[in-house]
Amino acid sequence: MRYARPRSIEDAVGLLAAEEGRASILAGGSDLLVRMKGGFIEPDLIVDIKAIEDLREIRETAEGFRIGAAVPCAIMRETPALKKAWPGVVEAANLIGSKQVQGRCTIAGNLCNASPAADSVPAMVAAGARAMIAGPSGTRTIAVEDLPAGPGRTSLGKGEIVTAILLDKRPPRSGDAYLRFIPRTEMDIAVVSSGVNLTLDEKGVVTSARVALGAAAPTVLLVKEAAGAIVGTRLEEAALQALAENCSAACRPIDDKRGTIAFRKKVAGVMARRAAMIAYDRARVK
Amino acid sequence: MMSGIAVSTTINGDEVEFLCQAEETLLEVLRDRLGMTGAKEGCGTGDCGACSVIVDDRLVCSCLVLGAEAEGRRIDTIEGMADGDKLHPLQQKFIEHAALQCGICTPGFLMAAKDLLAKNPDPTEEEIRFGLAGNLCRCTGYDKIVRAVQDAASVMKGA
Amino acid sequence: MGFDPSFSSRQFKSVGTRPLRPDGIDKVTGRARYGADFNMPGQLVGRVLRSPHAHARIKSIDTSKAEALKGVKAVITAADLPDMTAGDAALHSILENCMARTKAFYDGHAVAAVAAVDARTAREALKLIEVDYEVLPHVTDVDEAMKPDAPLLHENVFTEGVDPRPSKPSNVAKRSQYGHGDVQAGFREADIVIERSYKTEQTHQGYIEPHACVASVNADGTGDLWVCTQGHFVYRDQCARLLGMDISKLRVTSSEIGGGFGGKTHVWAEPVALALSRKAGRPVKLVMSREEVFRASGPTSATSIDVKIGARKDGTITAASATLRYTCGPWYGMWAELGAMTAFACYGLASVQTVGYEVLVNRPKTAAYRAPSAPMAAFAVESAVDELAGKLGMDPVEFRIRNAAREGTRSSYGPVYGPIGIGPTLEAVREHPHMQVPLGKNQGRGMACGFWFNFGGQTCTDINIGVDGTVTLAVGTIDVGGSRASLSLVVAEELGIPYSQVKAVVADTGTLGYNDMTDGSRGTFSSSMAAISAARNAIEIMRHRAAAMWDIPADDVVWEDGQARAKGENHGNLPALSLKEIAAAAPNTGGPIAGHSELVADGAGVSFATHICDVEVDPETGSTRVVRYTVVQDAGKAVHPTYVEGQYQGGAAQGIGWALNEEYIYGKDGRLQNPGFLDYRIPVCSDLPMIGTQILEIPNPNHPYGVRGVGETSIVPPLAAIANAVSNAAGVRMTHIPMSPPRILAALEAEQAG
Amino acid sequence: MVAVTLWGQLRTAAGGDEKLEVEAKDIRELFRKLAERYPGFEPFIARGIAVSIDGVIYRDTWSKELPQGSEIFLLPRLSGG
Repeated sequence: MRYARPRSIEDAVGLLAAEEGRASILAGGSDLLVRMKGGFIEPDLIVDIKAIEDLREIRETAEGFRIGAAVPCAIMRETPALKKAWPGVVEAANLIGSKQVQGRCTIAGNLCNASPAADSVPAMVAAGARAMIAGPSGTRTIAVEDLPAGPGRTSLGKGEIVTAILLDKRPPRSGDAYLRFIPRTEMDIAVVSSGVNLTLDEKGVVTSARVALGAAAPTVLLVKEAAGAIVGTRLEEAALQALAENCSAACRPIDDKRGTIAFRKKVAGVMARRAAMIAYDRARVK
Repeated sequence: MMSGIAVSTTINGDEVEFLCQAEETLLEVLRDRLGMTGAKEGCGTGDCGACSVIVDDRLVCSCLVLGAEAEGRRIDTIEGMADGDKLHPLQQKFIEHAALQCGICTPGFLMAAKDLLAKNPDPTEEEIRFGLAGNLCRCTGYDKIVRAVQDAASVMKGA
Repeated sequence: MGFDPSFSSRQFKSVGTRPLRPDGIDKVTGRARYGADFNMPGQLVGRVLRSPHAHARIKSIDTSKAEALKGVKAVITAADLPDMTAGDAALHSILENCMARTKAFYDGHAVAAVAAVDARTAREALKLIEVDYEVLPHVTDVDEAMKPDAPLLHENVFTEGVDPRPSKPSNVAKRSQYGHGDVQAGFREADIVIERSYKTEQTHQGYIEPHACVASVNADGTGDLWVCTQGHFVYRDQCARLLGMDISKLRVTSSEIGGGFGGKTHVWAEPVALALSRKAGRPVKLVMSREEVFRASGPTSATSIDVKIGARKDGTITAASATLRYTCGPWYGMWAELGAMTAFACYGLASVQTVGYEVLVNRPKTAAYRAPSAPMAAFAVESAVDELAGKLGMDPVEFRIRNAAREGTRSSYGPVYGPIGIGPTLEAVREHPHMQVPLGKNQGRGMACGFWFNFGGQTCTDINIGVDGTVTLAVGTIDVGGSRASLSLVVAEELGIPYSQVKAVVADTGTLGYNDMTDGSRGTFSSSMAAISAARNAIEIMRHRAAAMWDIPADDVVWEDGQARAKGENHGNLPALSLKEIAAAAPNTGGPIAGHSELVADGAGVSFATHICDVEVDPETGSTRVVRYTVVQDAGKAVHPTYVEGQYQGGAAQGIGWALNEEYIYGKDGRLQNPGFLDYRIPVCSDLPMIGTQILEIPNPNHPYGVRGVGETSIVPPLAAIANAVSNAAGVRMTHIPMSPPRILAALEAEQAG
Repeated sequence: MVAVTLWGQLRTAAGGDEKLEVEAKDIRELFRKLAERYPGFEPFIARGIAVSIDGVIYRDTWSKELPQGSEIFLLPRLSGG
């Protein structure tokens, strides 16, 4: 196995495209090294992208935030403006792994690992985040929900790298939140999770909403009916009940060592309800 | 052909150079190449924290870092925590409060507690518990570990 | 010289204080060396090839490609470990567990091993070993394995303890029975009878240090083994017998141990490392990965238990019975029998009957886990007792006090009790402030009792007094929780010198006499008894040395407060001689001064505890949070109270993990699905509250200072204490451990629908 | 003379007897006399029998005396964790 640490995106793309064997990208490494240790993959080339300055920055522009693919989640928590604008995305990023993992893992890595139970992805999908991709045939930008193609598989072509996650500026009185269910209080993979992002009018009525579910299907689910259930309401009990029922109905979970189908269906609704209420409170404050 | 990667880095303030394979982790380099067996392998997958070290002021699991990534970094391990023969307040309080029994998790806990107090000198019990949740201990039930960190925090604040 | 172990009350100077442990600084600076921290020149890396099947016949193993790989120095299979167990069934099961002989009995069972120049070569070599398996049907569930049509693990196992002897082989290795009186009559007398079935899933000790050793065998049949173990003398004897070595030629050094809890009480891969070293002619370092520890070391039993208890309206239990089915893994062990003996041990019962079944399954070989078998039996019994108290409208503590065993009670496992501590722990709980703390929304309080036998065993210690008067204590029991400090306190007390002048070390098998395994909570109990005996022998020698220095008869010399004093009217003017002075004169008065002790510490006395637990259950998700926890346990005499508290808290925390989240999850294919700390969820720091402890000190009449074992009992009550708390918090009676959120949520929904 | 009670499995090896009278001053003599009276005891003695004397369990010490009038109860030899 060989290790390379390119200093530019072009070099990184070049290395990946030229490699006949299996190449893997290393940012935080908290997924890659675990899969290597378990013998699931044995890459021939590892491309460490942490020396590429452009990927290590969080930039706020008029259009919104650009989070470099090599920015550790711990840095996201230490960026007040980002935390203020997108508390849901940041709290989701900060739930990935332990504090030791937080110092290295990235939301781009979390996205590209394509685990149905990835913590940051439901919040990013709810936020309408987009992924910037560089590759041999130039750059392109897609919605984050289009990147995972199934458990452990992505829609990235050969030689393509996610270079940044984009969070567009959004109207005032907006708020987002992310909740997950885990049996312990830390260190677990989400049994089921939900990200909610919504905007209110001045009277506190929801004008737009996105509701996403994690660990409830092969990839993160964007549940339009659930969002529909709360648009036009102030999250009265009936609206919350409809939100929960829609989420439970939409998810197609599996029985596995972490949870049962019945449990995930029920608790998906509970997580979505609770996340919606937190997002609503955050939107009213602004 | 030589497939080893030459790495030069700083460990506990000392310049160190080593050769390692691409797939070798920093933990394997510390223990098997540099003879620094203070960091322990409890799981090899980032789930137990027994291998915790501090890289450029960031607490990390050294089993989830490649040796090659250490190039040009500043690494602090348990072997460098004391100041000569003067124990760090956390080391002293861990002994005084019996915050360890078998002690296999203690190096990792001390690194995590040191990092915690560096960023939050006056943590609440809950902040200590969540700050140390990445380190597993099977002997103590954590009670005396939390008390030792609280005591060390007050001593260090006072100092 | 006869050593009298009986208790005599005294004012303690050192025992009962809280000094700092001698191994503390090494452990907080990273200098302490555990199993994997030791290296030898020219050592090879050992790796084990393990069966991917739950049950398979091994038709052939082709190691030729592996042996041909550059850098591979030895490849072994069972052929390299010929059967030298000479009919000792227990040792044969250990041998067969170290390396499969004809069949692989569980997912992870070792089938071959390699020693190579580095880890990468060893990994490659394992892939080149070709094993021809004939996959067989498997069974992992305890109840399924007992059915007549269940896949059979052994053709030659006929249920023992059944009369007449069965004619057909089965997976039930043994039936055991305990109890007295007439339970059927007792149930007829009862106004209320509770009958419930309970299940507990398999759990692991969860020690953070994986098994690790460095083995070095020479051509002349001598060998060295550096290993993390709970008993290096037992490891030496087992390894020597399995490899056909002379016991005296194999020296085993116990490294610092990174936790054991019963899981490091017999050899797992050590004989494999020794065999590899012998074949390669070089030292071999063999370290298990975490995945291997879960798949192939010794978790405790999975169980299925039926309990029936009857009581009169006045709260008196008239009869109690239990049937206990425990998995043993592929080989027989006394697991259900221990459950049958401990199930009702807290209570005085007119009629009681317990029946245990040892059930063989395709799971790793069951090993002891802290008070082995008792926590599961206590979960079933204490849950039923709690439910019965509720139906009788009685307070659960009062109901237990009324039925608790006391001196003169016939125990459920046979003998009549002497003075015991169950009553005092229950009274202490009744008065405990924890019981008055108000509970919040969705919160509930539960309590439960726990019993455990404690054990002694063969113990040997040496005391050597340096010429400067400082003392070295060499012990053969291993030190996990600070016993070197506790034992130094005992020697300081008996010799009458400060703790700071005693240094305790754990000696290797070459420098100290045989010591039994450190299990059964015997560490401090046994080694303190032997240390007192050794100290008294040293005092006897120093009395004679003082007599020689004064040139007076030894009978006129007494030992008080660390000094020799001449008594009698004509010696009155002689100034006392301190230990330091006597030691300094040792070269002239007969040579080095030492005190030895070789004894069997017996009469450990049983141990009791009562726990209180408050939980909060989220009704929408079934998630349980432990809000408050208190342990009340009798220690006889707490030699070092801080370390006794540590045992109480550690046992409770393991019990909490077991009660709420920990379980072995097997797929339909018989493979372990969660062999790692991500999905085998032990409690993390943020899961637990502070754990309150109250130490009762009811002296053990069979120990000079009244000391009892404390290490195991604390894991017995938590499963039931939490189950009872969950029942009071959420109104559902959970009968399946762990009470994971999916199980609690399903119970809540069944309750609402029902 | 001491009264000795046998645990379940040992009773079958003693042809169903549960309580026996045995003339024995210590555990060694007790085992010798029992083996003479019941050959079926041999494997149990080999695998290990623990002796409870007034509720306190002795697992190994053959020289332990059996005080007159105390309750002697035989149990399988147990081990802990």
